[in-house]
Amino acid sequence: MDPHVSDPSAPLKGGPSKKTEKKLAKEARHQVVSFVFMIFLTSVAFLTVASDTIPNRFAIPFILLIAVVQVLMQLYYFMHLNDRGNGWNNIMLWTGIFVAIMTVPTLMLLIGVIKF
Amino acid sequence: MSQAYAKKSVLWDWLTTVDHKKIGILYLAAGGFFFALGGLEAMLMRIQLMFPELGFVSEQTFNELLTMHGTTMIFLAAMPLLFGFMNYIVPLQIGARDVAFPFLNSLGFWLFFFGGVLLNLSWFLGGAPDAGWTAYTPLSSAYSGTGIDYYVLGLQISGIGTLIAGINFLVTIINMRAPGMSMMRMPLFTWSSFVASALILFAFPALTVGLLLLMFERLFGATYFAVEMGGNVVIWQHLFWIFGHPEVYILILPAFGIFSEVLATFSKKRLFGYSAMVFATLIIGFLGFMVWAHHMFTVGIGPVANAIFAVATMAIAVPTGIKIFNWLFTMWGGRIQFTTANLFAIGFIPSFVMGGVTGIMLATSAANYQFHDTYFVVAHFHYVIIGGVVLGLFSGAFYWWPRMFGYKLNETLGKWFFWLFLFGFHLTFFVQHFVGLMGMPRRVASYLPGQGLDSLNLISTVGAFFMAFAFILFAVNVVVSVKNKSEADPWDGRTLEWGIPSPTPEYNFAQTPLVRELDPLWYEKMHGNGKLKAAEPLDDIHMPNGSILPIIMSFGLFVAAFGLIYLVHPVTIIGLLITLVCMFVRSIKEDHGYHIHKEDIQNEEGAG
Amino acid sequence: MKNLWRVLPFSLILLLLAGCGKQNLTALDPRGPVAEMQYSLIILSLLIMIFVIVVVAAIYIYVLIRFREKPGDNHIPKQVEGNKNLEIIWTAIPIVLLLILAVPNVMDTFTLAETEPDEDSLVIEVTGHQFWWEFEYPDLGITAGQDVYIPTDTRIIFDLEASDVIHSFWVPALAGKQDNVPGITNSLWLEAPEEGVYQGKCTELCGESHWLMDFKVIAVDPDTFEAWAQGMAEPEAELSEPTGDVAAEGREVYEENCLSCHAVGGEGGNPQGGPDLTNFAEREVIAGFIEWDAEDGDALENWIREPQDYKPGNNMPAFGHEAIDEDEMDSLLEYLDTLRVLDSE
Amino acid sequence: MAQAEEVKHDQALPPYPEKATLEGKNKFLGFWFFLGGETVLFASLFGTYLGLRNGVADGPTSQELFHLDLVFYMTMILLTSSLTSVFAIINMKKGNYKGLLGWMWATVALGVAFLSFEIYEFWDYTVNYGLGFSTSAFASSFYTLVGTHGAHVLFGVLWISTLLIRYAKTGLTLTNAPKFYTASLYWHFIDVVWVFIFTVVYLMGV
Ligand code: HEA
Ligand code: HEA
Ligand code: HEC
Ligand code: CUA
Ligand SMILES: [Cu+2]
Repeated sequence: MDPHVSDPSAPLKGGPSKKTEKKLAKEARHQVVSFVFMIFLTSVAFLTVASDTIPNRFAIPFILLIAVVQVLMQLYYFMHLNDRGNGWNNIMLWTGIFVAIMTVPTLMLLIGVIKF
Repeated sequence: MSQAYAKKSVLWDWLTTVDHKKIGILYLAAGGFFFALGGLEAMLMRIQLMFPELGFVSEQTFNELLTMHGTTMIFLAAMPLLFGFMNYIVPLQIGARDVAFPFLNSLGFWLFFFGGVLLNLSWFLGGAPDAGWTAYTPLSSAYSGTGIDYYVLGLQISGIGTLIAGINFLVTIINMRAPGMSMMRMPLFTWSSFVASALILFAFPALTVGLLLLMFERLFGATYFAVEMGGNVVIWQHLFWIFGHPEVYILILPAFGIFSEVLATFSKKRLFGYSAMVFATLIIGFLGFMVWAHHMFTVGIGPVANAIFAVATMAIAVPTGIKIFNWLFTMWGGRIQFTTANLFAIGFIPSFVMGGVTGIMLATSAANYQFHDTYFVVAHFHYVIIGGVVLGLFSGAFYWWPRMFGYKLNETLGKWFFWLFLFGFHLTFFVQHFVGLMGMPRRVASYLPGQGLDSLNLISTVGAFFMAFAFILFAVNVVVSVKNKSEADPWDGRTLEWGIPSPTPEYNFAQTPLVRELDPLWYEKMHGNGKLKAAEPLDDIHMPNGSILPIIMSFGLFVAAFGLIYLVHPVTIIGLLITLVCMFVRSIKEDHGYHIHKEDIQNEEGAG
Repeated sequence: MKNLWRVLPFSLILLLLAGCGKQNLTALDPRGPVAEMQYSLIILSLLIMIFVIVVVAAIYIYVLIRFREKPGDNHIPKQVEGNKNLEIIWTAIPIVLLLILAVPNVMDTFTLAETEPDEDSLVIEVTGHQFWWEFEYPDLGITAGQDVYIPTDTRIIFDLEASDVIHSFWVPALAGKQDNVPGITNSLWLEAPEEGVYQGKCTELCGESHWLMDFKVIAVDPDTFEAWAQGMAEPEAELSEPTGDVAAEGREVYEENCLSCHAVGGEGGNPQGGPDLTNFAEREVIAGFIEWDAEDGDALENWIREPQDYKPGNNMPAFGHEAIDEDEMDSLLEYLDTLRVLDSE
Repeated sequence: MAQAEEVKHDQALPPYPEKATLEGKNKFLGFWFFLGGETVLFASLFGTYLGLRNGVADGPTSQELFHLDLVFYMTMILLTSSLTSVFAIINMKKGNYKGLLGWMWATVALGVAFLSFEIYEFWDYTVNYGLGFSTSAFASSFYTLVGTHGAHVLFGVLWISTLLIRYAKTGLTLTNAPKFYTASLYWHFIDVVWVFIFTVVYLMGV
């Protein structure tokens, strides 16, 4: 083994730099907060549906909106999509979402039962 | 560490290789074989259609031939052949030593290969699939034999391979570029491979799901497509075309890339409107996802949907037109050399435009009710596929052959091949436009006399024989030219792949090159000393180890597929276990590769 | 003005294309308003496409002649980057051309989708079977197989369904196709101004004998149509009223072997069966494509004996000599020959 | 361009150990792209389900089947597992390898709990409600969508467990950091899909 090529299977020692440590602490805080918020949103969604008083016409868009918010929190707080250097990830994920947005309504609606 | 130098048998070397160049050649070999097979199937169909009511093959056989022809050509011939070039050339064009995931690269190839073999074994095991390459339900789900099971599993396995290859190219192109090779300095072939790979990434999952559903329906009694159980048969068509339309751009974009390289090289000019070309490629890829229902105008999704998809489809003419005109203006003011590679590129332009404009005619939804499922459609897509993709493949073959195999193909034979092929191609498919409008549906095992279809079909078959004959000339050329040893840069090339010794060293670039402009090699020829500048000092080069696991993993899935087709669960489980255990071994056993030493590189470079 | 630039090339191409293919089959010689609408759209798109091809070809040929490498020429061409104005031009012109095509297309697409019946229109329900067609006239309470009779100059609305796999209903000379999809009803309208027999085909791969799934649209004047419909509802050769001794025997053979699948005059048949044979003797061809001649029953006998030889994979069983002997066959053929509703002899 | 970052062992941990080597970078990027593809895969399944959810034939309807309480518990479990896997990664970046392993094991445990609920649910529907895989198009598409998600959970559980066992003793390295990181990404993605499943399938189905 040449000395100048570091061995990737050697255990990493030491801790994070001060800067990283601060960042991590902040991150953890954000994550806990968003977790609590997600639990809250989920409960709201379930309650919306469980209470029969809210009409579907309103409930369905509402719970869908909640789902979207939750997913964005997962993507950006838990999966760090907004970190620097994630441009390509964003592009590809959003393209996937774009195709998904095309796909779901078509499969749901354009299947010949109702003509548009 | 010393494995690299241990003497390995040639066969073992090829079976275990993770070198992108060898995998590229494997793709070309396998793809070439399947192309001949698909061509043979086409010839049998054309012979059957030569005269009305000819009983050369039975109806059933004809349906199997047409299905296997379409499936083989698209999945097992055209795409793998393009992958062959992409694998070999893209890393070279971006100044990389290898792809991002050499192991997965090999896995992708072997999955494709075993999927293809599985599909073709159906011929001997109860009949090939017979529902068309589109396998519309419920014909495929409830009214066809085991052939469809082979279709489902064969395509599923090879599809996974394709998906893996797609991701691999994407990451390679993003992460492995040499210093200075910014995205906007990438050669167009790399760009178009990049976009095609992105299309693979987003299109193949829809096919995966479609095939999964079809498999569950046929083998495990699911009822998605069983109308009496609340199912719907149109869902399959959407899933197929959400994949299927992007698929045709997956085929054509890399071919566009090849033409961009070839036309620029042999016009001795920089590609005209480089950024417009890149932009157009991206737009085509993007629009490619919004038009799939143009294959379903007659299915009954309603006039609003039809109108929207018609207009969206037509929009694709714009970016494609941009490309066509930029190619023409690349030649404008240039010094055009009529090498065989360039002949194919030049022949492509009018041929593809004819196919493209019939595409726009097809996109006219109200008129599509007349065109749909007739030979007009057959004519359209062979014009774009053969006039685009196949001419691109041959152009690329003549262009890159010296780089890949160290010898030049014979130009005289090549030109004969070109002219015969082009003539045969137009003869075969031009008349089919009329055949279709005159009332001949596609996928018919024969036709009745007295409908005015006889002579045109005969002409078409004659044309096909020209193509077949031309193809044989190509095969001959490959063999007889072997002695035609070529220098490293036979065409006065412009891009990085021509700046390295021939034959291409295992590690591609002794030193990672420094890229200073678009067309880096040309730039160095004009403004430097004609040699690529190095971005790093000469040093040991890290290489990945070969592995036999990919082939075993693919074989495992192949075995599992038989278990599924014949519902022998132990076989399925054994097959899946083989694959899973290999995955396990792969993730447990860390493999850090080996190094090629500086001195060896110096020796080799000195000799080369 | 509009006409001036359109009429000339239009008629040229018309000349070129007319006579392409068999009359009443080809889409290039439309015989009704729907096919005509589609034909003119085809021609419009063709003209645009020819224009595109001509432009490309002009530049192409010029470039190839002017800029080919001449012997001894070694100059390095100027490395041009591109040209913004040119890019704009060849983006804008195609957009305009496409709009010229897209606008009438969208209009026609909606026109073709107007399949709501009104009081003057005739609705026909079409069911595609492997490999034959069933036509039901819900308002008239009659069912026909293989041949669909329509009155001229009437708006006909076809409601398309399928009993097994997807088929597709296409009468090129009258209208473009729509698919017969199991579980879904599609509709299509057409009109036939002229009397005539129009060839129809199935255009969706539907199994082995897909290529033989032909049918005929027979346009007759409204009076004849009336008579035909009457005849179908109350056929002369009703089962109870045999027209001759031999035919009467044949009728018995028929009741025994065939009636369960093939209805005649509203009796018999079943949803998994075969075409209604009430007007069978008036068919030009058997099973959509077999030429025959009512006098000489060979073709028909062969069909009954070995239908799979003609249309592999179809759902009619073979009737060998054990099932129907020579004599029975003769009387059966005789009986089948009486199945007429229009006195077209 | 992408040159492996030199890591001197006596110094601080790299801030992004998962992306510190070229292999790690590649894996990270490739895995994200894979998730982009998975998005389309699940979209296709969702679309199919939505297209077929009224095709109940003679079988039970979603209203007769779904119980919100069960789904609520499952959702909470999976959400929590997302948090544990986030903690695992934080610990990884802090150089607390034990913490990484511990939180990852917690994630696996929650994953197993989720799966158990799901298996119970499927068993309940099949046995007590007569909703077999072939009962109706609704049944087939429901089991396919939710089952595919369940299969992803199962695969995640197996994958993470393998990593945990394989690397139990090695400490954090530049080779295993990307593996743990991608596994956690995968786990979050599973959660994202579940958010839509409970919304679109269950909440919209009762
Ligand atoms: C490489 C493959 C490839 C390519 C590139 C294309 C390109 C196009 N295709 Fe094609 N197509 C297929 C392969 C391909 N197709 C296949 C395999 C099928 C049949 C599948 C099956 O059913 O089995 C099919 C079927 C098919 C249909 C369905 C037909 C039917 O079944 O009824 C339609 C309908 O819209 C269509 C349209 C188009 C269009 C608009 C383009 C456009 O991208 C073309 C754009 C190009 C140009 C237009 C030419 C250059 C442009 C200019 C010079 C600018 C000026 C031009 C104008 C203003 C018009 N195609
Ligand atoms: C990449 C795609 C591709 C390519 C290259 C081709 C190439 C050819 N195709 Fe292809 N074709 C399709 C894709 C392709 N096709 C698809 C997708 C369909 C639709 C299928 C469906 O409906 O489901 C189709 C359908 C199709 C039909 C319509 C069938 C029908 O609807 O009934 C016809 C008919 O003429 C036809 C003919 C040909 C011919 C003559 C060639 C020729 O160009 C072939 C030329 C090549 C050769 C002739 C090879 C020469 C080899 C030998 C002579 C043998 C030597 C043998 C060995 C060494 C082993 N094709
Ligand atoms: C099990 C059902 C079945 C029985 C019994 C049956 N047929 Fe048929 N028959 C069919 C079907 C299905 C077709 C349509 C075949 C096709 O074109 O695909 C058909 C077609 C025909 C045709 C051609 C119809 C046309 O419109 O051109 C004739 C004639 C015919 N049958 C006669 C007979 C006679 C005579 C008998 C009895 C001896 C008989 N069939 C018994 C199912 C049956
Ligand atoms: Cu019915 Cu083809
Ligand atoms: Cu398409």
